[in-house]
Amino acid sequence: MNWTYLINESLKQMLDFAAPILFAALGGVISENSGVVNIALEGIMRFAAFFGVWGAFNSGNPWVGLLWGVLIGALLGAFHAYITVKWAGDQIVSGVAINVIATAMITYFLEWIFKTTGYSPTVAYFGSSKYLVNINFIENIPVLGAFAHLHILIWISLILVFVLHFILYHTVLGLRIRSVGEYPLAAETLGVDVLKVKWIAVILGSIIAALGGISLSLGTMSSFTNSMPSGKGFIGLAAMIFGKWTPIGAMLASFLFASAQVLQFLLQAIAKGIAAKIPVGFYLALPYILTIGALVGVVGKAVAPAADGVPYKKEES
Amino acid sequence: MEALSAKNIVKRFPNVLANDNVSLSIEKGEIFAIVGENGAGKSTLMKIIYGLYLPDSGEIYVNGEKANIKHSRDAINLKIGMVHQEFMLIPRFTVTENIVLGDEPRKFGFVFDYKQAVKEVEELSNRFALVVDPTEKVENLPVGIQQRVEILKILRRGAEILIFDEPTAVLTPEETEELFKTLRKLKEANKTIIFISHKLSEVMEIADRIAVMRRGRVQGIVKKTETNEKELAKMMVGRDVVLEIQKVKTELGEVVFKVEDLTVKNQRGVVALKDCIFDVRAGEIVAIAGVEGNGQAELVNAILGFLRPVKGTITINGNEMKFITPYDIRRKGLAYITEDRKRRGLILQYRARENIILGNHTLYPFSNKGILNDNAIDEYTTRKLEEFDIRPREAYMKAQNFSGGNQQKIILARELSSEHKFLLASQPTRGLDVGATEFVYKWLIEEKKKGIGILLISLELSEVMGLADRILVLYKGEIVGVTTPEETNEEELGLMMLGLKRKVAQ
Amino acid sequence: MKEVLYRIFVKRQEKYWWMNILVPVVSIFIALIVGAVFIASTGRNPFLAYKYLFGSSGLIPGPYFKSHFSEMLIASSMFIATGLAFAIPARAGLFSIGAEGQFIVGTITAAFFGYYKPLANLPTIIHLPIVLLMVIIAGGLWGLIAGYLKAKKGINETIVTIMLNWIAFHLIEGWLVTGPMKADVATGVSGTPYVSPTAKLPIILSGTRLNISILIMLFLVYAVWFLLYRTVFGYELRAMGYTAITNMEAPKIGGVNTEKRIMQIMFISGAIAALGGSFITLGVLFQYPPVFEGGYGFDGIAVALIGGNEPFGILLSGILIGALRTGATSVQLVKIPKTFPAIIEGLIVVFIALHELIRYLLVKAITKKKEGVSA
Amino acid sequence: KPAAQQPAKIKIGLVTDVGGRGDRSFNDSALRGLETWAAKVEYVQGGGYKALSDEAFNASIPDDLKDKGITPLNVEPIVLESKAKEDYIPNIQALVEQEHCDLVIGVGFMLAGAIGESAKKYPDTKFMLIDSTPVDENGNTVDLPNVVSYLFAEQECGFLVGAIAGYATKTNKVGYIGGMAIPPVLRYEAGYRAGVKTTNPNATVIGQYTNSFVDASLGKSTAVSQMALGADVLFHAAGATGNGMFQAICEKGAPYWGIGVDVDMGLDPNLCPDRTLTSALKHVDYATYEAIKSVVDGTFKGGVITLTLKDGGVGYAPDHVKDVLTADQISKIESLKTMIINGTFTVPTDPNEVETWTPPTNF
Ligand SMILES: Nc1ncnc2c1ncn2[C@@H]1O[C@H](COP(=O)(O)OP(=O)(O)OP(=O)(O)O)[C@@H](O)[C@H]1O
Ligand SMILES: Nc1ncnc2c1ncn2[C@@H]1O[C@H](COP(=O)(O)OP(=O)(O)OP(=O)(O)O)[C@@H](O)[C@H]1O
Ligand SMILES: [Mg+2]
Ligand SMILES: [Mg+2]
Repeated sequence: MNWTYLINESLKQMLDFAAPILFAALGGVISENSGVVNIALEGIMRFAAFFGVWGAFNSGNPWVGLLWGVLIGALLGAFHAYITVKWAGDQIVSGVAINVIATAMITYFLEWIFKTTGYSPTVAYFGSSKYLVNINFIENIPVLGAFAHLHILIWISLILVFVLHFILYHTVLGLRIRSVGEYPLAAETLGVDVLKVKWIAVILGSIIAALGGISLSLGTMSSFTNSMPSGKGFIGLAAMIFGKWTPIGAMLASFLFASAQVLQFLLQAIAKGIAAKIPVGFYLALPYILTIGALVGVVGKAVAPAADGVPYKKEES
Repeated sequence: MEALSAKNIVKRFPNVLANDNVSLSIEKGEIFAIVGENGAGKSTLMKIIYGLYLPDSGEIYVNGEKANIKHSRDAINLKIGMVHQEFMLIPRFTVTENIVLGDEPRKFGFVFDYKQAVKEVEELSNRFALVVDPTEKVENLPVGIQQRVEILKILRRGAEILIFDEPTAVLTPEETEELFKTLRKLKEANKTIIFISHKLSEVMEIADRIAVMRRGRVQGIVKKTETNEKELAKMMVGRDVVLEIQKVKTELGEVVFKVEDLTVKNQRGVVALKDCIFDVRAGEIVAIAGVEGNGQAELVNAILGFLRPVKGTITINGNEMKFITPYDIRRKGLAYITEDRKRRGLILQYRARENIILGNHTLYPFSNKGILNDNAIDEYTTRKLEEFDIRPREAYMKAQNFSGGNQQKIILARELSSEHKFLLASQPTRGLDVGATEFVYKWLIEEKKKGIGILLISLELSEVMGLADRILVLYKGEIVGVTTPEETNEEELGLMMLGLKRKVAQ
Repeated sequence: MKEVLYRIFVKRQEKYWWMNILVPVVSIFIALIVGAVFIASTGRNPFLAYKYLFGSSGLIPGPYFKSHFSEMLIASSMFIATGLAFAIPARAGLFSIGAEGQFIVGTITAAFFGYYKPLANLPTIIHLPIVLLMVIIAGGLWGLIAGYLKAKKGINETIVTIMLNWIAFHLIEGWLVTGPMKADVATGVSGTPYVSPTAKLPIILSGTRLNISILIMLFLVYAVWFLLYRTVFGYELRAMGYTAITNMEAPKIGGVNTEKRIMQIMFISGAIAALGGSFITLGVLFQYPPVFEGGYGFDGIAVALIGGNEPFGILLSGILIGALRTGATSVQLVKIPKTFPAIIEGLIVVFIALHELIRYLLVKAITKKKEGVSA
Repeated sequence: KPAAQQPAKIKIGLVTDVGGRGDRSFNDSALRGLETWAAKVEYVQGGGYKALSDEAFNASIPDDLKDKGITPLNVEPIVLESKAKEDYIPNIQALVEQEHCDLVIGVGFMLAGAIGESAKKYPDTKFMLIDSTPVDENGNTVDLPNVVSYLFAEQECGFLVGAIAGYATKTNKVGYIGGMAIPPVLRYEAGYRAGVKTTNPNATVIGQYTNSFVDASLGKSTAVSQMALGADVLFHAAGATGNGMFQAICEKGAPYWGIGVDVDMGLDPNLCPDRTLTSALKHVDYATYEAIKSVVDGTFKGGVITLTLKDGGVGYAPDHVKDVLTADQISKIESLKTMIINGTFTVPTDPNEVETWTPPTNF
């Protein structure tokens, strides 16, 4: 067996599998650091995954699809912000609303536009050789080789982790985002435009989550499947909490989960003897069990931003 | 020349008329004090001036010009700064981050230049002789220092009009003196200062003019030189107030509370209380004096079971408690009056009736076999509202809509009516007006007469000297002084509190 | 009950308290209008859509009302169950999205004890209660896992419940249903064996599959209301919810055993969700099918939120959503996709979320009417 | 109701399983049988139908069915999709009571219970059930005069593609991806393993289940890890999840081959025609058409019909077989096919039997 190949392929798989989750988690990190819970990640990813494919379908170019996805993400973010920031509405309700709408409306569009409730036609996508980011000379180096032929969105997800870390902890915007997430009234008294900052954070977060949807339908796959994103948004939410609301933490959490997935595939595949007799369900449940295990064992109690999820109403200060 | 004036300000909240046609005019360079009962509308007025609330009607004038203040931003631009009753500090941020937030030094327009910020804060604190460690996290600072941060915040924004809403409520005498020095310096720098306090002595010391508010109206404005504490108190409350505490002697009974070699680490794992030994006997008031942040919080949390002692024992009514959990100490006969009404004392969204049974709610007649008895609760609540003169007499009003003083009364009504032999009173009069304070003292003495053992934690030396039978001074988590009001005086206590003097019997 | 009405209507503090009832109603109407606009904008006939949607929803009498009505209540009882399962922890400040997993735990448990031979020949009055009891225990314990980790280890209940949903799904469909609980191939049945007739929920409307599940839920709605507002347990639960952001200090000092309560709450929540799941087995499919796509758990969140996390609100919203689902069958006959009703559901939640806005507009409209006489 | 306008036509109701329209697998296959062939209509955007051109009609008929004399039957299709299992009975009820359909088709074993219960309730309506025999509310298989069940010998076509895979693999490792371990899928697996064992005894089968018929990305990951472990020919019986397998193969390209299932996936431009070695064909479309035909010309008869290689109900698609297998190997496949048809040997239907099963020799 070709070990280098196996290692690199598995690692690549891990990154590919982690990307959507990571995007979702990062979207959540930004939004919740500003004090706005966004459980609509799942729904936003679904919208973006679909409209991304739609854009690529009409234009034959995944970048157009990506633009559409980002646009829809921004719109949904604005929608969430309008309800939760402008009108200080319940953030959970708003998030659930987006999720429910996403499930129903996208199925509706799928049927309306593509005459199917199954999945869209195949379209030009970032995973195809034409759009891959090729670094051929590292191809056969163990571990490094995994990065030889990744699609652009994986790279974006990785770079974004550090960009967001920088924004949150080294820029004025980041300081203000965290301040309104910790103690909005205090920020208000210092002249920070609390509502504006929240608007920015929520929309930014939604756009990032949207990229997660794109990386699913135009990165990993080349079409929209009605089951998308099949819970990855919620896993992203979990990864965000697991990662203690920090970009780096979210990345580690996503990688842990994705690794467990890949490991599970491999174990299942090479299972011999008694291992082969272990029901598939246990293999498939493994990543989720490991996650809980990690929480209990290593991570422990996570502390959310102090004002996370608390609607900010000026008068009731 | 007039620096700031409010004309016919009206502000109505769902349940109250907080500001009822308020008009004030403040001269440049003066220290203008506002006193008034809890709920009189002082903070509301200040919040309106600072742009946190919008008035229903009325105008604000700054330096003679009509100002329209919709945001704190507008107030800041008009060089108004405010130190709020509840600190506006972000615990997880450093001193520097807290001070520069909203007007941060930048690189390339968007990068937060933290180094530069730290430098500015250092300069600032040197200039005004307000010493702080710019890189320390605020959550690790004692309130005294936290307040300096608050003041630095507004000074950095070049405020000309500085509002202090009950700045001394959380300060020790020394810290208060510090603050006053600062205020005088600012006054010399020709800055205008609005100073709100319930401590008339302070007002008499620092203010030039004093406004008295009552039920949302301005009762009157007087020159300091033309009034005295008694008169002010009467204007505020509308009756004569007994400001000095009259002592009562009682028979001391058996030991109701005892700690032995109590050693406690705080959340950050630092030893905050070392080998404390003391007891409280029935009918006795033991006061713990000390600068805030010297272990009082940890002592309370250990007694309540929020912190597990690393060493030593706590005994309440003879029950030694190894692993105390907050929910069962109550059944051991402890009552607790907290300074932190909003977080620990009350469930703000619950109505008065629900708050007033909290802790006894599992008991007959409020509940029977787990089922609540609403009529019994209503009947009981109405009785207690009367007995403790809680206003308004609204059993169904949410706790958050009562004013500070009445919130405290609800807590008193609940705690003092519950089955207990030992009372833990932690700064029971913090932020209370003279009337309410008098009220609290009256009840503490009642308790003492009833033979309840009381552990009183206080920053108010007058309170300590007035109420206590024994005084323990806490410094850096150690008991550095054991004395009685007769054997000591405020100066000596002050020295001990600052760790400059030790006085431990036996 | 008397004093309750008294509290609601007489002792109210808030001005315009009745908005709390009017606003959701208005929200629903707006949602229906927006839904019509949407369907029209995609070139379909909104009137036909609503005619068929509500005509066959079981809400309004009409052709085949009996069967629609029963289908509606069957669906509703499950939505109400998962709605309550979300609302109870929510009221205590716990954000559990584990109803999905607890639901199928109930479905599989009911299947097992339903077909389990030694029980199969007991009379219904004995067999059915045993099955339901087991369902409650199984679902409760499944919920308790998250409760225990939250209470004792302080681990975020949201992550744990998300993970538990997937674990339940994979263990059930990737192991039990295709393994130890698989029906004998010879019987030609795929999935688990069918439950014994003695385990089925008795039919209460002949000629339909309407069974006692709705009665069970009616009782539960009242029971949960009673628990929340009339017992020490509920008093403590709500207190915990209000103080969740301040780490429940006030209730703890007030003698509330929060750790224990959290575990009790999660147990109850899990048990109710599981009960909903058992209705599928005992009243509709009579087995755990080889492939089962629930979704009830997540819809339950919507139901709970539309119902304002209030038991009786959830009763109404559960019926509403059940009706929409029932109507979904017939709209297809007029070329309206079956997802249309789900879109309406989503829109309703949207406007529920916007209640602040709607309330604001309504209050404005009213105060305009009676020129500033609003005191 | 629009239905009331042309009462003359025979009405055929069809209830999809939760896969629904556009699963590119047997729901679509059944819909082809009903809409494209029997009704000669095309589903249009936004619901409803428009007439189908003759070219399109002829093009839709696969080569191995050309000789079956498939012609339009002038029937009116009414298709109801199901969001969940609980919808099956209400859907059927609507088709019978509201639409008065002459024949109601249940697509997939998931409808076994619903068809069983309904057929009892509506003895005057004819029913067709695909992939399973009807089951009543107590879980007993019932045979009713008004229900015809179509079963398929998936193991037979599974066997043939397995045999092809056995020849095609260079690494002596082949992959199998199952959706969920349900009867038809298990039959596919059994046949496939047996086929591989027959033509290439020292090849190993990497078999995996994804526990999903819908999550394509799951299928992709599975396929990738199988290829990483050295498998070079992959077969799936996992519905939409299988799309992920073709996605993975398309990205890897040569030397990897994929094998389609149910329909000839080598013809589907959305999958990976260039790397589709063959497909295990299961003519749900033909079965559906036959059932409708029997109703139209009044020869409908209740009972169980199992379609096999013999009657062309199952088979394998030629796709790229010629490019990979030698002429000799292909003739061996054909002879295996005839051996099955003649009953010279029987293919196991349970994966666990394969180990003990002795493959045929002399072919
Ligand atoms: N956000 C609010 N919502 C409703 N009522 C409020 C609000 N803020 C203040 N109130 C009410 O307005 C009245 C005035 O409150 P305010 O805080 O101004 O009193 P105060 O003079 O500052 O009292 P204290 O000395 O206790 O600080 C009180 O009855 C209070 O309950
Ligand atoms: N002194 C009492 N008189 C009447 N009822 C009581 C008394 N103490 C407790 N109860 C009731 O008995 C029940 C159990 O008592 P307890 O206070 O221990 O509740 P718990 O142990 O915290 O929770 P649980 O009720 O689930 O045991 C409670 O629901 C409470 O309402
Ligand atoms: Mg105040
Ligand atoms: Mg108990």
